[in-house]
Amino acid sequence: MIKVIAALVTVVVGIGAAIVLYWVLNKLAEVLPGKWEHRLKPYLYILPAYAALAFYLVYPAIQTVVYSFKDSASQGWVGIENYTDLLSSEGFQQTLINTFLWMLVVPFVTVVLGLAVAVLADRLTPKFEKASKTIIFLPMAISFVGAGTVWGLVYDYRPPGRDQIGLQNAIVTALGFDPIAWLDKSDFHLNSFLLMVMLLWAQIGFAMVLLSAAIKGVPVDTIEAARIDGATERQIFFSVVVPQIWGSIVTVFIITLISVMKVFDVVYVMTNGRANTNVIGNEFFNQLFTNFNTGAAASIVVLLMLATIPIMWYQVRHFRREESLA
Amino acid sequence: MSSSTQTVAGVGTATPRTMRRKSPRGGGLEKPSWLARIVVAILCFLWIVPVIGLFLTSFRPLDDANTSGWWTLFWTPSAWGRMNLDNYETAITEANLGTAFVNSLAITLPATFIPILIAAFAAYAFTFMEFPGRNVLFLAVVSLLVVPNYIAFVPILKIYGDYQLTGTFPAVWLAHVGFGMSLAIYILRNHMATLPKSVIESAKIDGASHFQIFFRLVLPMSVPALAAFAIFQFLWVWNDLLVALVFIGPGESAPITVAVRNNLMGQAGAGQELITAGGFLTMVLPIVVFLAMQRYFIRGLTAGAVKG
Amino acid sequence: MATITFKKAQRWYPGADEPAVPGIDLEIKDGEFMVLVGPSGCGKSTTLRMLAGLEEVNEGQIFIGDREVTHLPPKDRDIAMVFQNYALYPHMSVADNMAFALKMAKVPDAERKQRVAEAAKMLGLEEYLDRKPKALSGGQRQRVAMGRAIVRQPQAFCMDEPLSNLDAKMRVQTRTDIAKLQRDLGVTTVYVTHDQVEAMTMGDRVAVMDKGVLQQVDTPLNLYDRPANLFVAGFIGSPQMNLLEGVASDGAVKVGGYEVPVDATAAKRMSGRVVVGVRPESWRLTTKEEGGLPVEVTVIEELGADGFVYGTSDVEGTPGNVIVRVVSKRDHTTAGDTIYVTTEPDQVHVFDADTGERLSD
Amino acid sequence: MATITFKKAQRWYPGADEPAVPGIDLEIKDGEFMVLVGPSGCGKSTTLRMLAGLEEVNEGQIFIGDREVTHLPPKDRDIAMVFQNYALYPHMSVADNMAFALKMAKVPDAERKQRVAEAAKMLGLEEYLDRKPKALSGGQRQRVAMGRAIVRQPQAFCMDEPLSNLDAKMRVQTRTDIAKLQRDLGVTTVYVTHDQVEAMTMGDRVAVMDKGVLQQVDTPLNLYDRPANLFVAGFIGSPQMNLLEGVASDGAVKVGGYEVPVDATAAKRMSGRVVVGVRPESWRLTTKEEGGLPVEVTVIEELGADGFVYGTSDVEGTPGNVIVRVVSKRDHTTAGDTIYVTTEPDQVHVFDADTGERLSD
Amino acid sequence: ALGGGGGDDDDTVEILATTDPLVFDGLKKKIEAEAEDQGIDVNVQRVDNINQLILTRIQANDPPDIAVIPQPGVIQQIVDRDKAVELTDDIVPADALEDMTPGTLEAGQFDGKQYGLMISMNVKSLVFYPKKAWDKAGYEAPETLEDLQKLTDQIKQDGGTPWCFGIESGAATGWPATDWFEDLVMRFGGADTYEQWVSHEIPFNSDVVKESAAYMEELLLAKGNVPGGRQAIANTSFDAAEDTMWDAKPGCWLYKQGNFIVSKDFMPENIVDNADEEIGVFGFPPAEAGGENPVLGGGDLATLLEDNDNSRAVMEILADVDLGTDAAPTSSFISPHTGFDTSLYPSELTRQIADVAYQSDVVLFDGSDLMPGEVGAGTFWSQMTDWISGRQQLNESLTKIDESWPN
Ligand SMILES: Nc1ncnc2c1ncn2[C@@H]1O[C@H](COP(=O)(O)OP(=O)(O)OP(=O)(O)O)[C@@H](O)[C@H]1O
Ligand SMILES: Nc1ncnc2c1ncn2[C@@H]1O[C@H](COP(=O)(O)OP(=O)(O)OP(=O)(O)O)[C@@H](O)[C@H]1O
Ligand SMILES: [Mg+2]
Ligand SMILES: [Mg+2]
Repeated sequence: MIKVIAALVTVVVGIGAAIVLYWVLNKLAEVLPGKWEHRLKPYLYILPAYAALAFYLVYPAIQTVVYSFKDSASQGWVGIENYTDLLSSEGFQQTLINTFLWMLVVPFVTVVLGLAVAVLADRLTPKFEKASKTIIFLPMAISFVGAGTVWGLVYDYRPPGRDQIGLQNAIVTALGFDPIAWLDKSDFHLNSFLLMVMLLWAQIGFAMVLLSAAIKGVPVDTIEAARIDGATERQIFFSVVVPQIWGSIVTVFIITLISVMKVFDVVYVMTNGRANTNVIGNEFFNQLFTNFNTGAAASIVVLLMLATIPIMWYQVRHFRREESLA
Repeated sequence: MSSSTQTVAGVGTATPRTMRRKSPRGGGLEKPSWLARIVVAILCFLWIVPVIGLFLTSFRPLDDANTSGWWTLFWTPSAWGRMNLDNYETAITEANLGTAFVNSLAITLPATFIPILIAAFAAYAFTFMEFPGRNVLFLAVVSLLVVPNYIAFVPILKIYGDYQLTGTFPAVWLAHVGFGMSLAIYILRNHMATLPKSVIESAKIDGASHFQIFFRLVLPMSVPALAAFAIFQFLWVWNDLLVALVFIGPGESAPITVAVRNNLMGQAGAGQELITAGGFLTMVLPIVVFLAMQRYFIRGLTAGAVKG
Repeated sequence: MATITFKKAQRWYPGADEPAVPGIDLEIKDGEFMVLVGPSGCGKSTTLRMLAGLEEVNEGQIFIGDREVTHLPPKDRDIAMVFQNYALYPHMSVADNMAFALKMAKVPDAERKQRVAEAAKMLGLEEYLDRKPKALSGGQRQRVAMGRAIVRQPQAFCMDEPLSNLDAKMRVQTRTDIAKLQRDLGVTTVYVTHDQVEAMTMGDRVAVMDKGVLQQVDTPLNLYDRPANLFVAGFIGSPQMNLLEGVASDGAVKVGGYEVPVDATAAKRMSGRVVVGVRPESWRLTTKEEGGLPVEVTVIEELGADGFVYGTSDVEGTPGNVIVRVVSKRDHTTAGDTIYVTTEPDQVHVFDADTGERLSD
Repeated sequence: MATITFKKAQRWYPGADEPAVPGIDLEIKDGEFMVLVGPSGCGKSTTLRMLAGLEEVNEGQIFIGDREVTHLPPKDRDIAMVFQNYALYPHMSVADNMAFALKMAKVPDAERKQRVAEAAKMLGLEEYLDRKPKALSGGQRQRVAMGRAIVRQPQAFCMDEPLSNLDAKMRVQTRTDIAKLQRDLGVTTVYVTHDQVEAMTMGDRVAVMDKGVLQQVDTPLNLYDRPANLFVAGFIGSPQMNLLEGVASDGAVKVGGYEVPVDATAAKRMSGRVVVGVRPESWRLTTKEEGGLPVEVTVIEELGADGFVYGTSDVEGTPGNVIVRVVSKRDHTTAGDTIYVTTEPDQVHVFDADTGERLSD
Repeated sequence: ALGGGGGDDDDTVEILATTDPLVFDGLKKKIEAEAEDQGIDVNVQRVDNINQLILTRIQANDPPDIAVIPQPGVIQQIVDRDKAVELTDDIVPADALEDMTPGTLEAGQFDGKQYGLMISMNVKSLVFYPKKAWDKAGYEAPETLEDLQKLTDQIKQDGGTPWCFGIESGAATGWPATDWFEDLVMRFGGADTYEQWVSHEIPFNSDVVKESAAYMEELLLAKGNVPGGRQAIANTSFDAAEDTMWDAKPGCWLYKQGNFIVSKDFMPENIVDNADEEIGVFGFPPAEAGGENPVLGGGDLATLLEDNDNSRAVMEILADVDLGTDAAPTSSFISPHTGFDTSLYPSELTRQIADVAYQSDVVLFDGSDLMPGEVGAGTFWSQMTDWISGRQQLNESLTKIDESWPN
């Protein structure tokens, strides 16, 4: 009980402190002379955010860049050896290709399915909308260990003749075929796709929630206007709704893209990269926590950061376009 | 709509009552086609089957789970008799889930709320304030999305060590503030950009300071995005293992994830059956949160604000 | 191209205490230009939206031609609408906004371009075709909303105050253009406006609504000359008709000491408390000697072409505001003066004070 | 409580080809009611928004009182504004919308309630105080927008077409109320309107804009009686002034065969191509015999109180549209007739056809 | 302070361990009791994934006082970073270590210095069989590898499937195969060769490794030797592999696995409850009868990370022969001390298993745990999996492992 109260008190104090912080910052800005107040205020507003980012991500990221030029225990300098080692290793090249495959498939499917659920459920009666969204959301609530168990029960393989406890093989054997070792089937990257299915299963809820919020924000007026203009529901969706939530679609796409670039838990839990399913995130994790090769891990992160440059470039353009309407 | 109603015209006998139909027209989108319903139904089915599997398995003794698929339960009533709550009992007692639950809450609530507040302020500045370096700073946020947070563990832990923070709740809160910040800013700023600008202008005219505009206008109008992000951050913190393990460690302050992992899972993946039960127990709260947040996804929050 | 019929169509907004439109009965002839007027919030937009299929009809029916459309989705009704709040597509350029409906109708490219160009020309939007609505002035946005409707050739036009944000010159111009377009296309039109001039000049008939209920549907002149009840009398005409309470006895009405001349019909039918109405322009100035209603002048409004004298007539406990229109070229009077006015029997409208019904001819 | 001064204030929207307002110079006296009129898109809203601090001033300065506010944030300018697009707070009830500014100013609870109640009463919004903007009609929304401004006692009011969506009766009423409020509070006011009547009746002075440039700033009557140039002449007055091209020679102007009577000043100053302007109500009907401008009647518009005859005057290659106001009680003419009209020298405005400048007195 | 972790400069001795939960509970009880007697506060915590945690905390200068780590490779990393305290005589008295099973001390030595001290032992060179069916069929435990081959053939002739084998284990898939390799390499090459191989003085691509592979191929991968055949191995989870062994007609007869497998987590409940009647076990036979008889083992090694009086005292508790007295009766605990009171073991089966180790020439630590992470928890696992599932030729796999060895 005391513990509960203690926890409660810390929670209240913590949250309170955050609010007070802004109050103080705001007051601080307000005592400044007019001109300075307005010049400084934006910076004060973003200050805590950037302090947190600088401390928790930027500083470590810079350190990481440094480490990427050092040896596995971050002691001696090794130049660009970490990079050349990585990039010249066949395994890593495969890993890159796999990751690329993930980047190609997952964000796209996530957006499409998430949008489909968001928009289709939106048209059901509120009761069904709620129910269906909750179902789609369910997997998000499951931790990755749990998800591993869940999908274990789907992809599990037992030798022929034994009772299958994996759903897919149960179906396959019920149809009279031999059970298939799903996660071993690297032809056409089948196993990679199966892992992607898992990630999609776990992640569509995320896209759905964000897109759903966006769809609800589309001015009803414009939808009505389109109806009057004789557009079918499909046309309304593609010509009126989608363009207006484009920002959110891009947001979801980029977030998914980036999270796929560093995806690791799905792969780690299910295959740990065997049978040609390795991805960069998993490789990074293993380099850091299994091989204790800080240098290699750091250079992977640096490569990842470099890979976001095109994404940033797109964002810049997106902003420009957004602003040109203003 | 049907051909029979078309001919009613001059007859006038059709009572309006019989024709009365409730449809969400005007407000929402058009009534769902059957296609829409079927697609949703199929997706829901596919999505929930694995969960049902997990759910049923969590009541089964390990040996049963290892020898027959959970779906066989539907046609082998005998197996029902063997289902029990043992896994749950064990999970709850062994993992000390009661305390862990409280710990998880104490970690998750501030770790959800604080980053939202901080990010919302930053997003506000990015959306509604002009200042040099705005775009550059924002893009930095985007690029930080890709940085895996593990790289921060060592340096942060070093600093925490110096300030005796390790093992305290604020240590994890702050870590989550840092790690969740870029996503939060990104989502919130992209949402705030869609708010009607002239409403903000109107508040400026009414003499509201940025602080007041933020709390009284922008936050209430951003409720869907805030709810969306709150759900994610909540989930991410709730299900997080590594950050909690590193910054709090096992022990009396450990959250559920750490407790479940360390107290239930044996070597080489033993304890799977407890994981199913533990997994279900930990799912309950996120689902409740989701259901509670769902009502904030409202249509037309900004309807009626402006014309044009 | 089609008649429009409302049969006891009712709209009750969810959560509201009473229906916005309790049940409207209205027939609009094929090709007719029907103007809907009424005080703000009386249910004009709601009526239009029911017709367009944007509001659920809770009871009753709506027909377009012979077809019942009560529960038909908007796109199957073939109606073009100008929204009171414009409802422009924010992500499309002006040209695309206007072309959208045509695209939906699969109108060929060339024709589409041409029709958009024509509409843009008519509305003076040619320069702005590539802009997004965000970068337009209020009036320009309204014109785009207008343009979106007029590029089409629908079964019916619904226009909800399409000209309210335009300047007088533009408005006169557009008004004429719309009227011409409507006549050329012969499209049945329902047009909401607050502008008396628009109502009077554009409508084949005008429907006056109050609190969701139709008060009178008639030609503009009839509405002006023979308002069916007190509400219409007070609503139509600007500045509004002078309405003075009086007591009728023996075929004569007395407002204070002033005996109002009334026509024969009224004289027969009235009794007890009545309200007499006289339009500002129907007053004739007299002198104290000649007799008439004494009006103490409070404000004089000069509009260039003509002016209005506002005053109070403080007669036996029924102090009423009186407005008198005076032909301009000024200086007849100044505030504080007392002037005397009178009128002719055929210019006097008599209403029952309780029911509000018209008693005079 | 404060004068307002624009000193070459310029606004150039980013990405636009030319400035929306190239540089406006305007002084508004303390407590003055200044009406801003001009065609749609001429820069009225932009000017207001510069004053309120919502648009950056790219060049020049703006003063309120003695204080330069050019780069001051809106909240420090103490201005109340009615937005053309309302800009209501969508998540607040009507009452909260109106009370917001007062809350920000920390007005005590009781006073706040009272002021909101007063404003609501004035605007007929009492029933709707608890509603969200979403559930209001267009006119009601506009009234809320209005209410939000008038609960305050700011240094200046900026009102951007605050009454455009109200019905005539409500508009007259509100117009009077605003005028009274403004006089009572003595608050300097800048008021944009498209309504000629509003412009004429409310403004102490009226500023006419075109393409971002001030054309004339004067009292309403002066504007009507002595428009400074062709643009103002054509813009002020509805229906607009008849403008006919003519040729001046020897102190006389000929429009076709009709010799227009002009005043002495004009007679002296004019030469070459000129435009003469005559307001519709300044025509006097004559007969063919008496002489005058022949007008072939095309349309007759009856407005109840009076009517307008539209026609063309087909004189020697300069066919001009002519509008004649006729005192109503109709049937003078029908379409197709030819009528003859003439006027007096002091009713004739003469402008230089090239520069548009006024030549007559 | 809210925290349970951290806090290296207070008096509490923090111990992080990753042993099996039941073993952990027993050890913890004992440690806490002993420490209390000495007036020392201890905080003993189990973490499932100690590798990630321990190095992070060490690098951040925030280590626990003592870490109990199952992988010498991790200790090596700590030693490399100079963060481990050598367990000199004055910390752990030599006489406490006299009865350690041969080889277990060496497992904790790096560069000739003692850094890790084994406190709990696993025995891996074990082959389990279904006792009842086995007795009925009249099979006998083999004495040599050759015998084992013969037994295999015998079972096959009798219509059975000889071997239970599955190497799927989620992120760690492949490790059961590496245990096989290690056992075979130490048998074909002897303890010295084994150690050279583990430290990569002898490459994977060498004869002794190939010989082991060849034996494995014949014994296990031949047609009909495992249920489902070669293809099935990589996808059968190691703990599901023996499920059918207990059937009335065993689905497979022989299961080589470490002692930890005797647990309700892995074997059917009724089998474990009647272990002595149901489960038979024999030590994985030596190459020649009476020849060198090493045993593959593993264990949890206590490492001292913070040197202070209290932590030294606790180290001493950990070194004591009686450390396991609470753990042994209730878990699969096996003490590395040969002097441990074997009557405390819960079953005959456990005593048998312990004896396999106690009577061996030497216990050799699991090689994959000694190799660098890239190999031991990386390519060794994955390449073996690729080879066994037939996706890759043996030579190619071996070469790849060699290539992955960090410089
Ligand atoms: N954000 C913008 N970006 C670019 N141009 C703009 C923007 N806003 C307005 N304009 C242009 O600037 C000019 C002046 O606009 P403003 O809104 O001031 O007109 P206005 O006089 O208020 O017209 P109205 O009576 O139609 O409201 C218009 O031509 C308009 O198209
Ligand atoms: N969504 C809604 N929910 C509840 N009440 C509404 C809603 N929309 C409109 N109303 C109410 O219904 C009544 C009729 O509204 P409507 O929009 O039809 O008025 P209107 O005649 O168009 O008025 P205006 O001239 O002001 O636009 C109003 O009193 C309004 O407050
Ligand atoms: Mg309306
Ligand atoms: Mg404007």
